[in-house]
Formats: sequence, C-alpha cells, structure tokens
Amino acid sequence: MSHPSSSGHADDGLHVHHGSLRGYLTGFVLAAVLTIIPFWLVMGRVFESHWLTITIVLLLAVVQIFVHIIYFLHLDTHSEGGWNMMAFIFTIVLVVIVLGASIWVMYNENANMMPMSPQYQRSE
Amino acid sequence: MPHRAAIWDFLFGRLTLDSLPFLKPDLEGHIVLATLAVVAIGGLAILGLITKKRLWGYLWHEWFTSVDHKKLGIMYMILGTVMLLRGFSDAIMMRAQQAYAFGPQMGYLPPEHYDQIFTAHGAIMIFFVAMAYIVGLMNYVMPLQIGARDVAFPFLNNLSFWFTFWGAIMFMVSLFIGDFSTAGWLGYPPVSELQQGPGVDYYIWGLQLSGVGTLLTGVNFVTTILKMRAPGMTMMKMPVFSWTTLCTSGLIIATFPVLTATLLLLSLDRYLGTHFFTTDLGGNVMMYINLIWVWGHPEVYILILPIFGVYSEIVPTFSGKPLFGYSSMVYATVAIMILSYLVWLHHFFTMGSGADVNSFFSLTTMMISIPTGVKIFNWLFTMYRGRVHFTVPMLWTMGFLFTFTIGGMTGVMLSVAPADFLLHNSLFLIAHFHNVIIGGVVFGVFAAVNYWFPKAFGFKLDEFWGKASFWFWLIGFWVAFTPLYVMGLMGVTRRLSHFDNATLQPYFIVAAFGAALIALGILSFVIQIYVSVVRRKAYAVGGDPWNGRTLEWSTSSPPPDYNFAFVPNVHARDAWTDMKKHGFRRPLEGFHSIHMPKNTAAGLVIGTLSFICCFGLVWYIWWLAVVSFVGIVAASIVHTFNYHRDYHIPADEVHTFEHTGNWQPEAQGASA
Amino acid sequence: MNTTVADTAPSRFLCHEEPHAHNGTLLGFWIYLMSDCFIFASLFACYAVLGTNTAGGPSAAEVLDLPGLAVNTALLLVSSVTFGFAMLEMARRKQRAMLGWLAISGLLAVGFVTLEIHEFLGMIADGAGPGRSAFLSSFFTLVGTHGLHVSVGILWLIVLMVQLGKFGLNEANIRRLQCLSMFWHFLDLVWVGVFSFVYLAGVLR
Amino acid sequence: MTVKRLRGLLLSPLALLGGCHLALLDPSGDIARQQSDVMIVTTLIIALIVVPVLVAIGVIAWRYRASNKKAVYDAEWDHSPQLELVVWAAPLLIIIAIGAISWIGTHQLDPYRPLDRVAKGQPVAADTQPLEVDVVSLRWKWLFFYPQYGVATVNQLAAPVDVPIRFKLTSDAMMDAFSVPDLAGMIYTMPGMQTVLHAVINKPGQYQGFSANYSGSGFTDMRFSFDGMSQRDFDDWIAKVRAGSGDLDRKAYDQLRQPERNAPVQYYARFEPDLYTRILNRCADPGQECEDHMMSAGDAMQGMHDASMHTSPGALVDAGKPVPAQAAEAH
Ligand code: HEO
Ligand code: HEM
Ligand SMILES: [Cu+2]
Repeated sequence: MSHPSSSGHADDGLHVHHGSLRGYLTGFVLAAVLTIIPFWLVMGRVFESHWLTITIVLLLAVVQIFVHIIYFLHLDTHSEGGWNMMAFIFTIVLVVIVLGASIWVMYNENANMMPMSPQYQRSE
Repeated sequence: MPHRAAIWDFLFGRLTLDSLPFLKPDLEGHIVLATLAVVAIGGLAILGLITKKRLWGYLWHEWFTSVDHKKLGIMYMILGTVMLLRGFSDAIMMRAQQAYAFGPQMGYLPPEHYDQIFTAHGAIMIFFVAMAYIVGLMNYVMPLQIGARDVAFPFLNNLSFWFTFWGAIMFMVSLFIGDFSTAGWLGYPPVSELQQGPGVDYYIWGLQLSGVGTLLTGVNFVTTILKMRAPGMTMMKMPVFSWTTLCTSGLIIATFPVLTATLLLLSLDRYLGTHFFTTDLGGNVMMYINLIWVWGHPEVYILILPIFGVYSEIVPTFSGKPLFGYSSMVYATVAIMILSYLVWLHHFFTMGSGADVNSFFSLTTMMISIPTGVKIFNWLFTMYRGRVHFTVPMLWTMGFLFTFTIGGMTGVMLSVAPADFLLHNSLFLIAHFHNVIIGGVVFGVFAAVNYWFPKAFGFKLDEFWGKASFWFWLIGFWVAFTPLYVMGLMGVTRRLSHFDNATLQPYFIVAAFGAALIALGILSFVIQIYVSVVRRKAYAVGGDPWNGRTLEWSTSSPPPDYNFAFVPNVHARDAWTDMKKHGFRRPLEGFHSIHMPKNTAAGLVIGTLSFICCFGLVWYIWWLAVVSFVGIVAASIVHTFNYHRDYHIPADEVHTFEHTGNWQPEAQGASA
Repeated sequence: MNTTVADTAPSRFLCHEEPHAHNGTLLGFWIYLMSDCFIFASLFACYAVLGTNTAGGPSAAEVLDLPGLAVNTALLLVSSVTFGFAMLEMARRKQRAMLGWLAISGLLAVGFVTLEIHEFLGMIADGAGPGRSAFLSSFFTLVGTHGLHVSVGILWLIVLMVQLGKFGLNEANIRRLQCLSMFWHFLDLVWVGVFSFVYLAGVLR
Repeated sequence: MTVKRLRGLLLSPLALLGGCHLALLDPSGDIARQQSDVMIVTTLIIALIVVPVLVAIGVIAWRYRASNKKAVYDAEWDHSPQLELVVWAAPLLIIIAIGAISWIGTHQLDPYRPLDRVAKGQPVAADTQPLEVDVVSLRWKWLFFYPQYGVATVNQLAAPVDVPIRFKLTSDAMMDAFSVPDLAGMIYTMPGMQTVLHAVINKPGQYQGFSANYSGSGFTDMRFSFDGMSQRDFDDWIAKVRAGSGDLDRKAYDQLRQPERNAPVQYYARFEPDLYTRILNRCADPGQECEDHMMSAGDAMQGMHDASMHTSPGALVDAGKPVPAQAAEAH
C-alpha cells in the first residue's frame, strides 16, 4: 500500500510529467494513422461485410484511445501514487458494464417486445 | 388586451395567479394556505430572531461562507433534519389517507394530490434526508479520522452544500407555487413525459441541482482520502468509516453522472421535443427505466455504505475491542461497491427482458448478501468476548442489526426473479425498502448523531430522550410496516390512494398508528436535542468521552478550525487507541502557524444564481434563466481571478486554543 | 521530525514539522474527468440503443457527412498536439511561445465548433433536426454534448490566457494549465469514440 | 408434498391475523402457485441462516453486556482466519442454493414460455388450443380481445379453468402492469410494445386484477375482475357477450380510449379485426402511420439499415399481418 503523504514532494502537482516533443509527435503520428485507416475502410468500402468493417473500426478506436491516454494524457502507474491509474481502471470496468449490460438488456427487451423485430418473429 | 398578455408572458412565462394553489377556494387550497401560513410565520419568526439578536453577520461569516468541513457537515445535518420533518409530514398524510379512503369514502386527498405526495416523499427522503445526512456525516467525520485539516477542495465543498440546499428549496417552492410531479420518486415516463405543468420540471431541476452538488462532493472526498491522510496511515490502517466514505464517493462518481444525463435527456424531451423516452418516433420508455436504475440501485448502497462505516466505528468502541476482521470488512465494502453496479435490472424483472437476463441479474443481486452478511457477522464477533455498553448509539446499532437483517432477507426474497413477479410493486416491496432504509440508514444516522454529537459540540445528548426516541422508532417502525408485508402477500399494490376492499382497513389503521409512534420518536429526538442544549453545562464532556479509538477523539471537542495542532503520525489501525496505549501526552507548546483556506461567498452566489436559473426554466421565464446563467458563468470566472484563497492561523492563536480548548477531563493525561 | 517538545510522551505520534502541503487539484480533476466518462457512457448507450430508430426519417447514412467529419477530426487532433507543444513550452517557462501555441489550439477548436454548428444547422434545415426521430435525438445530444464541452474548453482557455498574461506562470496557473490540458486531450479521446461509433459505424448500421 | 405442508405451516399463524386471503401464498393458478413455491422454498433456505443470526444477535448482546463480569473479555481478539472463512462461506452456500433455484425457476416460469402443464401432474394435451386474449391497458381501464371468439370486453376478463391462456399485451398510452396475483406474476404493458404471458387458472372464482404500475391519476381505480369458470359457464358467458350489441370499431375505440376513472364493465359483440395490431403499432387513428412500417428493427445490433424500407409518409399499408422486418436480411 502506498504512503501518499509521507512520500513527500514527489507527487506534488508541479512536478508531473509533461511529456516530450518526441512523445507528442509519436502520439500524433499513431493517432493520425489510426484515424485514417477507419475512414478509409468506411469511405472506400473496402470490405463487403459491414459487420467486419464496424468491428475493425471499433477495435481501432480502442487502440487509438490508448494511444491518447499514453502519449497525450501521460497516464502511467506512477502518477499521483498510482491513483490516476486505479481511477482509470475503475472507470473502464464500470463504463464497460454500463454500456455492455445496457445494450444487452435493451437488446433482449426489444427482441421480446418489438413486434417488428426478427427475434420477436422467431419467438412467436 | 393582447399586448398586456404578451408582456406578462415575457415577464412571468407560464407563471400565472392560477399557479398559486393556496389561492384556490377548495380543501386543498386551504391545506396549502395553512401550510404556507405556518411556514411563513415560522420563517419570519426565525428571521426576526436572527435580526434581533444581530446574528446575520455571525451566520454569514461563520456558516454561510464557511469552507470548514465541520461547519458544512453540521449544516448538512440541519438540512437533513428539516427535510425529514417535511418528508415525514408527507408520510403522515399518506398514512392518514390510506387509513380512511375505503369504499365510498374517497379520503381527503384527490389522486392528483396524493400522487404528488408520494413522489415528493420518496424523492425528498432519498435526496434531501438520507443523502444530506450521510454527506453531512462524511463531511464532519472523515477529515478528522484521517488526520487532515480539511478536505481537498474546501470551496467546492461549500458550493456542493449550496447546490444541495437550493435543490431542496426547489422542492419546497413547488408546494406553494405550482404543483409537483406525480411520476413517482424516479420519474418514470410516460407519466413524466406527459404530465403538463411545472411539476415534473421542479422535480428535474431540483434533482439536477442536488445531483451536481453530490457529484462534486464525491470527487472532493475521494481526492481528500487519497491525498490527505496523515503520514503513516496506509490504506489498510484507515478507519472503516473512511473506507466506506471512499467507496461511497467512488460510487457517487460513477453513478451521479448517469442520473444527470438521464434527467437531462428527460428534460430535452420535455423542453425541446426530442424523442428519447417518448412513445412515438422511435423513443424508448424502457431506456429511461434502464438508465435511471443504473443510477438508482447503486444509490441505495451509496446510502447504506457510510452507515455500515458508522456501525463499524460504534461497535468496537462500545465493545472495548478492535473491530473483528478488519480486512474482511474492507474487502466486503469494496465487493459491495463493485457488485452494486451489476444488479440494477432487479427493479424491472417484470418488464420482459427474458429468462437469461433475469436470471443473471437475480444471481448478482443475491451475491450482494454475501459481503453484507460478512459485515453482520463481523460486528457480532466484535461484540463477542467484549464488554458491551448499551449506550444510545449502541442501542441504535442493536436495533439496526435486528431490523436490517430481516429487511435484507426480504430483499433477497425479492431478488428471486420468479418470486419478484408476484411481489414486484406490492406493499411487500414498500415494506422491504423502508425496512432497510429506516432500519439501516435512519437508525445509523441517529446512532452517528448520538455518537459524534459530543465531538461536535462538547456535550453529550440526553440519554433518556435518546432511549425514548430509539424505542419509539423501533416499535413504531415494526407496527407501521409489518401490516405492509402482510398486505403485500395479499397482493395489494403500491401508490393507491383509495381501496375498494374494506377488509384491508384494519391493517392500514395499524400502519397509521405505527407512523404515529414514529412521530413520537421524531419528537423525542427534537426534545433530546433541546434538553441537551439546555443542560449543556451538566452534559459537558472532554475530547474523548467514549474512550474512542480513532483520531477524531484525539482533538478537542469541538475541534479547532485547524483540527490538529500537529498532524498526527500514524503507526497502527486504531490510531488513537495506539497513542493512548503508549501514554501519549498532548504537547502544550512549540506550535507553529497553520495554513488554512479562507471563507468565500462564491459558493453561495453561484448556488443561488443556479437556483434562479432553474426556477426560470421551470416556469419558462427565459430572460431570467438566461440572465442568471450568464451570472453563473461570470461569477465563476470572477472567482478564478481570486488567487488568495488561504491564510495562516498564527502560532500564538494556536497556542491559545491549545490551552483553552476542551480536552477536559480525559486527555490531560493518557487514559488508556 | 524529532524536534522534541517538552513534557510530551512519545513524540513519534505527531509530525512536529508541518508535512508538505499536498495539492490534490490534478488528481481531483482527473477524477472529475472519470465521472464525465459516465455522462458520455450514458449518451453512447442511448445512441447504441436508439441509433437505428429512425421512425421513417433519415438514417445515419443519409445525413452524416464523412468528408466534413474528416476535417473536424483533423482539427481536433492537431489542436491536441499543439496544446502539447504549449505544455512543453510551459515546462521550459517560455511564456510567449506557450501563449502562441495555446492560441493556435484555441483557434483550431473554434474551427471545430464552427464546423459542427454548420453541420447541425444544415441537418436541421433539411428536416433532420433532433425532434425528428430517436436516432436524431441521440445523435444531436451526444455530438452536441461533446461540442459543448469543447466550447467550455475554449472559454476556459481564453480566461486562462488572460490570467497567464496578467499573473504569469505562477504555481496556480501552472496547475490550471495542466488541468485544461487534461481536459483538452480528454475531449479528443471522447471524439475518437464519437467519430468511430456514431459516424463511421453509424453509417454502416 | 412438502411445500404444501410448509405452506400450511406458514399460513396458519398468518391467517389468524384477520382471515384475509394471502393470495401470494395460496394462489389459484398453476403459474402463480409455482412462483409462490419458489418464493416459499427460497425463503426457508434463507431462514436457515437468518434465523440463527437473529438469535445470535440477542444471545451475544445479552451475554457480553458490560455488567456481566462473568463473561470472557478478550480485548485484543480481532481476527481468526478460520472464522473469517466460515463467515464468507456460509452465506455463499446459501446463495448457491437459492441462486440455482432462482435460475431454474426463472427459466421455467418465464412468462414467454408456453405452458407444458396446467397443474401438477396434468400436462397440456397435445391438441389443446390455448385461449387467446389480447390485452390493452387504457387510461384507466382494461380492454380484452378474444380473437377466437370475435368478442371484446372492458374491465372483465373470463377464462375456463384448466385451459392454458396466452395473453398478448400492449398499452394505449401509459405504462401499466397486468396483474392478477391469483393467476400469475405480473407483466408490464407498454405502448408500441408487446409482452406475452402464459398462464392458467385452476379454481373457479372471481379474482382481483389491476394495474400494478402507476400510470396517472386514475390508476387507483384501474381494476378488473378476472373470472375463472367451468367451460360451460365460459361458453355461456361468451354467448352473453355476443348477444350484446356493442361494436368496437375504430370510432368506438376512440371513445373508449379517452381517460376515464372507474369505468364500468362493457361488452362488445364484435370488434374490427386488426384493431389490436393497430393499437400495438400505434395507428389506431386513421391517418397515423403504423410503426411496423416506419421503424427499422429497433435496436443496436440488428443489421443494416436499408433505405428502401421507408414507406413514403402517409402510405397506409394494411397492418393486419405483422410485416416481417427486412432489416437483418439486408446483408
Ligand atoms: C438502503 C437501501 C437499500 C438496501 C441496503 C437494500 C438492500 C437489498 N435490496 Fe432493496 N435495498 C435498499 C433499498 C431499496 N430496495 C428496493 C428494491 C429492491 C428490489 C426490487 C424489487 C422490485 O421492485 O420488485 C430487490 C430485488 C431488492 C433486493 C435487495 C437485496 C438483495 C438487498 C441486499 O443488499 C440485502 C443484504 C442483506 C442481507 C441479506 C441481510 C444480512 C445478511 C446475513 C445475515 C447473511 C446471510 C444471508 C443470506 C445468505 C441471504 N431491493 C427499493 C425500491 C425502489 C422502488 O421500487 O421504489 C429500494 C429503495
Ligand atoms: C419515517 C417513517 C416513514 C413512513 C411512515 C413512510 C411511509 C411511506 C408510505 C406510506 C409510502 C407510500 C407507499 C405506497 O406507495 O403505497 C412511502 C413511499 C416511499 N418512501 Fe417512505 N416512509 C417513511 C420513511 C421513509 C424514509 C426515511 C425514506 C428514505 C430515505 C423513505 C422512502 C420512500 C420511498 C423512496 C417511497 C416510494 C415513493 C414512490 O412510490 O415513488 N420513506 N413511504
Ligand atoms: Cu436495487
């Protein structure tokens, strides 16, 4: 367990990591690439299957989010005694729960209740 | 005269003389008028008294603009108590109506009015009673327990209070100007979409104000705990109340934004004609219900977790033993925090989600009883082989253990999905949640008030009236809610203002009688405070009246603004017990100046402007909303230009206090 | 910590020196950002559930303009980097360069908001306003909420630039700039979700 | 049967309370009865741990009261690995037991699942046609269509005993819950959506039905009677309804859907054949476009949106049969 206060001055606000030119440029290039690919996939209609495209687009988005977190937001396990990271993980877990479970629940409800949905017809 | 009408519309939006219910010549009008008269006379009397005693300056400097977490905590507790009286009046009105409205007898409240009452009762009790109380407790106790001088963001703390306060005022104003929502405490559409008039808008904006306040509090507390613990206090040495404060604040951060978003979408539907939760053009009512419970379920654990913390402080203190299974307790708290985010669907098993979804959420719901059970067992093992003193806080705790266990058991019954198909929305459910809320949260608040009151004011609360209050509440609760369990099993549903079946009447009369006993309990509490204040000299105590175990007992009662002259250096879990054991003696010199935040009126100004803005929105008085919104932005910007937010308490002032403060008699020497 | 004070027992229980003040602003602001994630999560969930409920109105494929989106995305991404440059200048205490980069970042964000408003107005003029269908309601609200955040960021940036000009790089201003920088990058991060899920995946659904 | 005996055990003290009918503990329909069984069994299992806890609270408090100097006092004792294991494991075991029961029960008693028995030991015969009832909750009354008999009623619902009933439910404007505690657990009704409930009543009698979800000021009186009758009586009842003159066409429906409190029972000898479907698709008013025509499949994951699906506004297609959504097939 951390000693937040006794560890003294190291975690004081003024001494945080500001990144480096190199870091920002790397982040920028990665982010740009990760943006251009999905645009190209969608606008260029590269794949027949839309579901394949959607999956790849969303995966690339996740990767890009991590690029931003690492290169722009400088999140690492050291800043603020690791609490930044803890808060971030906590958030990710719960956001995934909210999004995932809500979509799951609403999908099932719609399937059971919207008479015009294909699931519904099957269960008839 | 169309011209005049247009001016009126511009100036007052949809607010007209017809919106003032107390002008109506019917029974309701008279009731509202009488209430208004009481409130007005009482209010004027208080204002007059303050003016006469020249207290405005004192109130302004010492309380309204204060950023001291202790003062804010006390203000929250007062707000909670006042709102308890309001919420309880609503309960009494419902109990009276239901005891009486059978068959041809329609009761004294028409449904339109009754429906506003249960909505207001539920929302007020949750947001402005239970939430105000627990935020007040956490505010007062947590910084002291972790050995801090204040919270991380003292100004925000003040701002949060004013948001909560004005949210409560929003609800109160709806009594006298316009009407209130009838859509239940969670504002389900389509009722909340279709109800005309300002009622639902009062509900929305009142909750938005207090919700933002609560969210800021959550951010504040998490930061405080993570950053400002006394040196040596590792996470696993932190008192359990502070742990539960941390977890509750974590839940607040993760759920109140969902509430904000959901209410925002509802208001977009109402104001701008969007289609989130409408029944046409693709809107989906079920999505509201889903989202509101994503907030709503964790909310009930936000209420109970800090209260679990309270019991975890009280039981060891009065058993003369450390808490049994400290780490189990911490893990159980964290487990409850995470699990509470995974169960929300148990509030709408009967919406038709299908068997797979239902059984998943049924299972996760039940799992919460495991860590909760662990807590119950740990408290029991703490008492086991202890020397248990049945003081008033401990009595409340015993009442809690007994009552809550039964309420938890009925909760688990509801979590069995097939059973819930029968029990949902029945009076059984009503009984369940009053059982856990009254038997858990309310009892816990009273336990906490009795426990920490001497710390805050330097004298104990009267024992006799404390015990009277306890027994009235305990017996009153069971008399009031056992009939509801029984009627629930008969299939009687909630939110009814009138009954056909006269055989139910005896049950409701018993329930009303129970509510009357609770009224005596509340009265006893008020008397208890009054009597104790009158006899404060006789009841005076020192810094550590209960032989406490945590750091708040190491300082004066009441504590100085700066809490601790020297920041404690912690070596063990029950830090104060550890200090006493080692023969710790308080230093009486060598003080230095202490760095503290300054008071500010910015919170009050921004809070008030927000209230005015919301009031304008409720009544469609657009100019007022716009002007006050601009005012909010301007005031916030101006506030950021203030760079001098703190000052130093000079060393000699500290010295003076440390020699005159109230440690007597315990702490003059070690008393271990 | 061993300044002994007369007549006290174990001085090990007190810090006789005031521990260094810990400023929680950066952590607190980060936690606030985490809570903001939940607002966006709710709005994303709404879009996920309602995004195909077009109620006979236009669908995402019909109203969303991908080339415009590409420009917008580029603006926001570049402004993220320029803000980073400003932070680098701040670290070197080069106030003028820093203000320059900040101004550039702000202008890029203004461009972003302008384009977005333009897009919204165009859609409304075409009868695809937020009241047309649940899909459009959720689209406008999600994208609009992000846009509102960016606008708040711009206002904050202006105020802060005034304060930097007036009071220089003092401790408080450095901290504020660090918070704003987090906010700025955070909005870029949310935008990744918006353009991927709402626009790119949206037109395919 | 043990549950039966247990039920008797539970009921006898409660019955003393006033001789009231505890419908949830002794319901008259097989589905409600099985739900009630699940409730009783799980409650007893929970009681296995809760009752000892309640007893322990009293015993420990009494024994270790401060004035009792005979009791052991161990001021340091604050943990014990074995005990802590028990403390976690005991509730876990209980939860595993009731979790399993709940899981199975939830699937077996899913309101969407057609019945396979009408009572214990009485499977549904292969050729049984369930009674079809289409339910609409109005402000604030209940409309029941009997498509097999061509009649409709308001605020009275009848069914022959021991015959499976298949309810399809929707709502006109508000959200309600169709609830007959003696028959089966409740189910929500919502505008534009259809829920399903399978149930059966085993004992003749008049039972209370009502809305269990608040839906506005008339909600309090939103009751109906649910009459279980023998097949003969049911046929007579249908004949009685048929003999009436009421005719539920769209105009009459427009009248009927107006908000009204304490609405009387009404009989309709005929109804417009596609009226229920129209209500469900929110196009009971002539001139309203039916939702099944304008909505693409309504959720997140269902395939592509196909522009060709939009009917031009105002085009009224016959809504009698549900139109299969083309959405998912677009790819
Ligand atoms: C402080 C508030 C609070 C608390 C703590 C709880 C605690 C619980 N609640 Fe309750 N609830 C609360 C407040 C509410 N609940 C509600 C509704 C509600 C519903 C929905 C019913 C319906 O709408 O049909 C369910 C299923 C539950 C389940 C539970 C469970 C399983 C717990 C558990 O956390 C209880 C755990 C405790 C136990 C079990 C006792 C101690 C444990 C021991 C002794 C160990 C051994 C026990 C076992 C292994 C079983 N609740 C509503 C309704 C809102 C509305 O509709 O208006 C409210 C307000
Ligand atoms: C003090 C004694 C109390 C009494 C006598 C009481 C009584 C009631 C009654 C009669 C109802 C309406 C039941 C119905 O729908 O038929 C009700 C609803 C409710 N009560 Fe209480 N109550 C009390 C305390 C509390 C407290 C302390 C809380 C929460 C902190 C609370 C929260 C609620 C809620 C959330 C509802 C549901 C409102 C709704 O249906 O929308 N109550 N209460
Ligand atoms: Cu819940």
